[in-house]
Amino acid sequence: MNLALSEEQEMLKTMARDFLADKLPKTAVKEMEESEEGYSAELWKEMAGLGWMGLAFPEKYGGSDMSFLDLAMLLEEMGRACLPGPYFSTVVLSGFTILDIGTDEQKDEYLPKISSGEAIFTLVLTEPSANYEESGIETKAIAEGDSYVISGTKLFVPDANVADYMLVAARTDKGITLFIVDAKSPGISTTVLKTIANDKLCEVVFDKVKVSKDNVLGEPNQGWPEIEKIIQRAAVGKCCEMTGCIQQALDMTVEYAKDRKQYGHPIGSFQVIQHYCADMATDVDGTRLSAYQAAWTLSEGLPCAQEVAIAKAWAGEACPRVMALAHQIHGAIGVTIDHDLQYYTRWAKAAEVSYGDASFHREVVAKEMGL
Amino acid sequence: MNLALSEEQEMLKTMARDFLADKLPKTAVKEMEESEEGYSAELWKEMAGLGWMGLAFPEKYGGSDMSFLDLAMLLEEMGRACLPGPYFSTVVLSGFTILDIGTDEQKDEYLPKISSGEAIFTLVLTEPSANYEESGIETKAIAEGDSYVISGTKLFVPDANVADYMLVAARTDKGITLFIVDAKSPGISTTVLKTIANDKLCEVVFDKVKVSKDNVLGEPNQGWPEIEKIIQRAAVGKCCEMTGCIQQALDMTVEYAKDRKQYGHPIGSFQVIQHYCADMATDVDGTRLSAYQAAWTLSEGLPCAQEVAIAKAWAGEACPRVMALAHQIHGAIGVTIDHDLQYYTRWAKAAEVSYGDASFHREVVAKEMGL
Amino acid sequence: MDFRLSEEQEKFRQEVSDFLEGEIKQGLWEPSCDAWIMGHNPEFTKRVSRKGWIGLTWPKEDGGQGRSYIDRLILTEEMLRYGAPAACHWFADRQIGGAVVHYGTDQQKKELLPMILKGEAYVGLGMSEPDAGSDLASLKTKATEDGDDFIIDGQKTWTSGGNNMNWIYLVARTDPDAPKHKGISEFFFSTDLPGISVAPIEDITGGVHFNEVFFENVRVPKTCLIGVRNKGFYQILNQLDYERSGMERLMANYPLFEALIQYTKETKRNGKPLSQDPLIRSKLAQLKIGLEIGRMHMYRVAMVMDEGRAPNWESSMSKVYGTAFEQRLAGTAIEILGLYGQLSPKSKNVPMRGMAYHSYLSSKGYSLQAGSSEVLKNIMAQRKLELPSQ
Amino acid sequence: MDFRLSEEQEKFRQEVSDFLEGEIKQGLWEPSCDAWIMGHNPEFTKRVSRKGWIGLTWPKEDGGQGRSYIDRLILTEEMLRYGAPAACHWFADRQIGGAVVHYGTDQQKKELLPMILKGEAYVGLGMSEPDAGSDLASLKTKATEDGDDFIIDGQKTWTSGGNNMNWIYLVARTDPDAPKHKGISEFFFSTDLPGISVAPIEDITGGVHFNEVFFENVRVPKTCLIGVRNKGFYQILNQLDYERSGMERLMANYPLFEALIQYTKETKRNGKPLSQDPLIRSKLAQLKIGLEIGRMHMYRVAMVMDEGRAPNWESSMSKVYGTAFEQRLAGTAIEILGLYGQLSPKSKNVPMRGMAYHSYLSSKGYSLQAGSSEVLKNIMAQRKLELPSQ
Repeated sequence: MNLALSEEQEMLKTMARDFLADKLPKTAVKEMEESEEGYSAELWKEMAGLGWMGLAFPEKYGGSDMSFLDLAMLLEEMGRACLPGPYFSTVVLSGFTILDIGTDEQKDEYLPKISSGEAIFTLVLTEPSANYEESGIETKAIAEGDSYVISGTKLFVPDANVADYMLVAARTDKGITLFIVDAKSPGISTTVLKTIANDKLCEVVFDKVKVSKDNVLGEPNQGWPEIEKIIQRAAVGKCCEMTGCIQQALDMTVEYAKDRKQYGHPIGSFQVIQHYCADMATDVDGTRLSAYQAAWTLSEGLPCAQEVAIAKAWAGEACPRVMALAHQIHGAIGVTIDHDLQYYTRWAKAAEVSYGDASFHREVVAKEMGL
Repeated sequence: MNLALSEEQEMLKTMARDFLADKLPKTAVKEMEESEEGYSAELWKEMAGLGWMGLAFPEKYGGSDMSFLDLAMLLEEMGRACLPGPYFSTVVLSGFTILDIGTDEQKDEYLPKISSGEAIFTLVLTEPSANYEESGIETKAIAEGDSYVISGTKLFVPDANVADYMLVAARTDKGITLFIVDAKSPGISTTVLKTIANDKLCEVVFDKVKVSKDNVLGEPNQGWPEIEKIIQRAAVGKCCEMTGCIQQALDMTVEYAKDRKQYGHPIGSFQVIQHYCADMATDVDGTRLSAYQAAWTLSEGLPCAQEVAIAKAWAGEACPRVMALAHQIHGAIGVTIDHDLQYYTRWAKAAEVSYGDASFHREVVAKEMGL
Repeated sequence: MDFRLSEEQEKFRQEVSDFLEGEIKQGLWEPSCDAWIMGHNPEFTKRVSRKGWIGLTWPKEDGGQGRSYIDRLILTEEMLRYGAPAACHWFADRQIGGAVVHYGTDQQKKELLPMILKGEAYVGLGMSEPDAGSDLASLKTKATEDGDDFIIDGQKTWTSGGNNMNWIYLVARTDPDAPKHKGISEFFFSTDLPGISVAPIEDITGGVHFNEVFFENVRVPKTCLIGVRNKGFYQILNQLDYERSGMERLMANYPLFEALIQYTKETKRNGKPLSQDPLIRSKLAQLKIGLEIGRMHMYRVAMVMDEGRAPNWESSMSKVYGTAFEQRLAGTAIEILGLYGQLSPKSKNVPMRGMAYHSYLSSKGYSLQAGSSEVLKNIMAQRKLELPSQ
Repeated sequence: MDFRLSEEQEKFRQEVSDFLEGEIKQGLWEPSCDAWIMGHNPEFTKRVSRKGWIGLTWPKEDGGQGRSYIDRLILTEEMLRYGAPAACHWFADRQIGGAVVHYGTDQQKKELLPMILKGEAYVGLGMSEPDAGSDLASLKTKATEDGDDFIIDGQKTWTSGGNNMNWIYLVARTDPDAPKHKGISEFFFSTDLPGISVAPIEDITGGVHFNEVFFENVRVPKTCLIGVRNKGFYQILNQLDYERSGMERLMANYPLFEALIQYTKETKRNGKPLSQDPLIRSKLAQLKIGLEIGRMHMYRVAMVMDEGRAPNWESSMSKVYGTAFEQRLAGTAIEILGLYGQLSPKSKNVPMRGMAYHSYLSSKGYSLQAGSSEVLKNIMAQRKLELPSQ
């Protein structure tokens, strides 16, 4: 057992932190949030140039052959920086899925595009039912000759507004099937929702969208177990981001408590503020430890259902606790839009409800316990 | 709207507090707890002499014609003093029930015995199913001529070891029926359980116990709605006792925090301890306000389901919070058996689970909300 | 003891509720969370004024209705229950009018109270400064005597209502040499004076009710001083009890609570209404319990005020309790809404007009403004429980 | 990074677990909560000693096994998981042996360590005094030099294990004139000396593991002083990190956790096992999550120790976390048991051998002994986060 990062991971983390601190002041985050696209094409290119898109993919697909655990370190720093944009959708939701269950042709075609930063992908999963259950999928894909025709309404789809390709989950005759769909296909219309994180979650309507049978990803009708793996991977990814997010909130809060004086003393010298900070630190460390454990277990290819559920359930409860105390210590300045703290507050709330909230994952844990 | 006690209530409360402070040092509580009977016959007589048993019963039954709300004040003081014994069983559980639904003959026979302190009563309701639902009652009463024959096992029956009479809930042909049973009837055997509050909860086994049909209390088969009222009244009564219990825990804690010095200061001057105390006070006041509201509503004969459920659900959660902080502030001395605090800790836990815990009463509130 | 409202009080509640329902039915406004502080609607305020519902508790000789604080709480409760846009008169009515009634000269009463009663004084609260938040007494804004005037210089921040104000209530230092609690005075004057500038502060929801207000050589006549010179800090302590005492500390988001219950009844998951889910039932019941306990705290405060006492620790207790409740309410609402909980009021598909989103973000500030929960717990510990300060 | 135990570690865990299961199967003892502190079983301790499981982390030259702190944590975890009666060797093994290894003279090592390794030293911890709890440095028990001896006078309280001890670890003031942190020394000696008397303190569960210990003119040879005279306080700080670091802070009631899960599976309400009740599932899952997070904290502490660092804030964090978890576990257990939750271990009808009852009461003390949660949070704030003290 060993909790230390490898030298490579340390380097990756430091580099990512420095890069993002440099390129992504909160003014830039704000710009991206307010832009129609929700990301900066320029930064996207630079990230691709650093090898971030292909980090965990094999070299033959333009990647660097590192592991999901290595990628987790990067995600933590992205959370710390509140990086907006389609990285998570492209790499975590889509790239890994194609690598996992794509045909050789599909991998050859799509993974290099991801590694190079050429194409943006996303996962088109949830619907107005807004859950992560198989029964929640009503969008239909009906076989017609060499094609399928997809119709239905998807909701809370991240980054669909800028995606080049979509991995779409739809109900086929005997189950759920995943499709790789060109986002420019006729019949797809996208509306960007307005969200607490100012990320670009979309409503995507499929009106008789034709997709070739070659574009089935994985086995037809066997998609749901694969989707469960995608959700697991996404949940772990979010936990890593959440770790970075609340670590940064803690760091900012401690700094503030050292500087801010009231009644002639730094507020960080008041016992109640000290205890708030200690509670925050305990929550942050618990979140990190469990996120790392889940990421490591998944990365090793071991069964990880329980580890993932524990991490996301914990993070889902720890984040709001940490953010509440961060605000309580920051006082009024922290609830203004010009203060950096609010980026984290808003972002954390979105992460909490995504890919299973605490309640969802507690039920997974209960099942794993044999209850 | 008016939260003030009447002059009479103030007097009653003060008198009760002084009396119990005088007669019931914790050494006496300890003695009673450790005795087989669980109460002091001498103190019982004195309480009867003060008119406490008949307080809320009509004069013609030897009572003082005061209200349930007046009685609530007394219960609060009993909670504050951790009074052991069958007062609650006799008066709150049984006396009021007889007054409510007894025949004139039954009232004439039994209520004066209660008012005078001559007889101890109890309610024999729960069974190994350990719930407060109609379905939880499996004990049967089978009609045979002029009698019923009761068989079954009852559990968590308070004070059955010393009761002269028992109000027994049993399943009859078409529902639940209440009976007044002489505790000395053949076929009744009682085992005292050992409990956290050291109160005398018992297992009571009925083996073909014969009871005259004249001893049916209320309408045959129509007992369950009456039992629901008994549970409501008991829940309110407990809330009043719990108010006294945690008020006393708070008072003791504040005193301790003023006296106890560490690092050269009274610990009550440390901000964290101050906040703990403020949180306790908020919980105590919420408990009292809701207990009074429920007691008043019930006392006025108004529909009180929601008020009662709110009070007991709240008290059930507030009590453990208050007791946890009381212990945290008292430090090691508070977890010794020779310190007074432990009486309240143990007593509070029993009260929390009795007559519906927080979870039970939340569900009542949910129903009242129309959910 | 009596937990019933009197018949007149029930009638009054009905009257207020009928009025507000009528307003909503006419489509004059839509119920919303935080409307007491965000809903600037001069016409609504005029109509409230015409009902005689501003200055409800002031003495009749001052133009008020001489009614009880319980009556006022009933009025407030209904305003909040219906999410009515009462921001134009809120501060003048709740806080400043009372201060004038209490500490004002006859001349001040004659001039200021009618304006407040007519709903024409949109008041900003000029208290906090960048370095004087919880520690209000360390404020630096100066009011320097100059003939018949004071010259005001300095900066205020978190000035509630500052963006819509035409009058400002200001706390400033009138004796720079006195110990910090002893050189402070209160002022109330029109913002129609040269040298005052306002910079709105956008809050985390994107809304504005806080402002920075700058004073540069602002000359105000001495008649604008309220109460006793240099005794302002002690006057304020009293007023703060009132500021903290109100139902808005518990029910600013009441429309969300009602909408949430409705939502769980109407929304199905796996064929069953959410309201049948045991975990959701438990959460909603817990909110209902929390709300009702909070209401009792608030009513107790009003009763204390009707007894003529300043509700010092009682209002601290009810504010700490109420603002924590509001945060739980918002958090629970988002938990129940799940993915929908992240949609903003302006989004397609948003349920409940985005009130959960708004409340989640706005409730972060409730436990800070008008006395942080930490300061209020200190007050409870020291004033109610008499624990020693260090 | 690697969250897997090594093959040897897994093997070791298996070995410990096989041993303990074998013991239980032979009926040598029954798993119980708090057995690490309440289970005095000299025979068990002897058997553990024969396995070489005392002094596991000590250097081989001192008679130990030279194994890692992770190994030791695995051993501890299994002991707690099975509720094994390890109280006879616990303190000697966890705390005192380490201090002797670290600060002892060669002579002390030669005399004391073998006794500990054989499981023959039942050690009482003589630290707190009536006026020196959290503020340990204000202790008053004196050790006055007299020729080759010290004369000890004073009173200790909350002496864990004092009722069964044959040796005592004692902290006493050796320089009454020095500032309070600088005149304290550590001692370790047999209680077989005239002038020592013990008064057991019955705790809230009715059990005894705390004691008052009185010293009246107790003459101990100077060779009993451990480490450097008057530097005891600094030595202790270090040892306390170790005292706080252990799995017993998280898993003292582990047998309750397992039994509770089993109970909900076997107990039916309205025809369905309790484990199917959504509210109960949620509560149990929350406990499981809490436990696993706690385990990671504990393992981190062991890793820090294996790196040779004192786990100062890490052990504070894990103790605060773990003891709060234990209290939640006990509270939840009683919630689930309902009326049955109030039955004592000795009662008819009691489920789970009364472990819920016991744990509820005993866990109140966990967040107080070995550093109150308040003191430990101060440590985290000041040592980890470097917040200023006032």
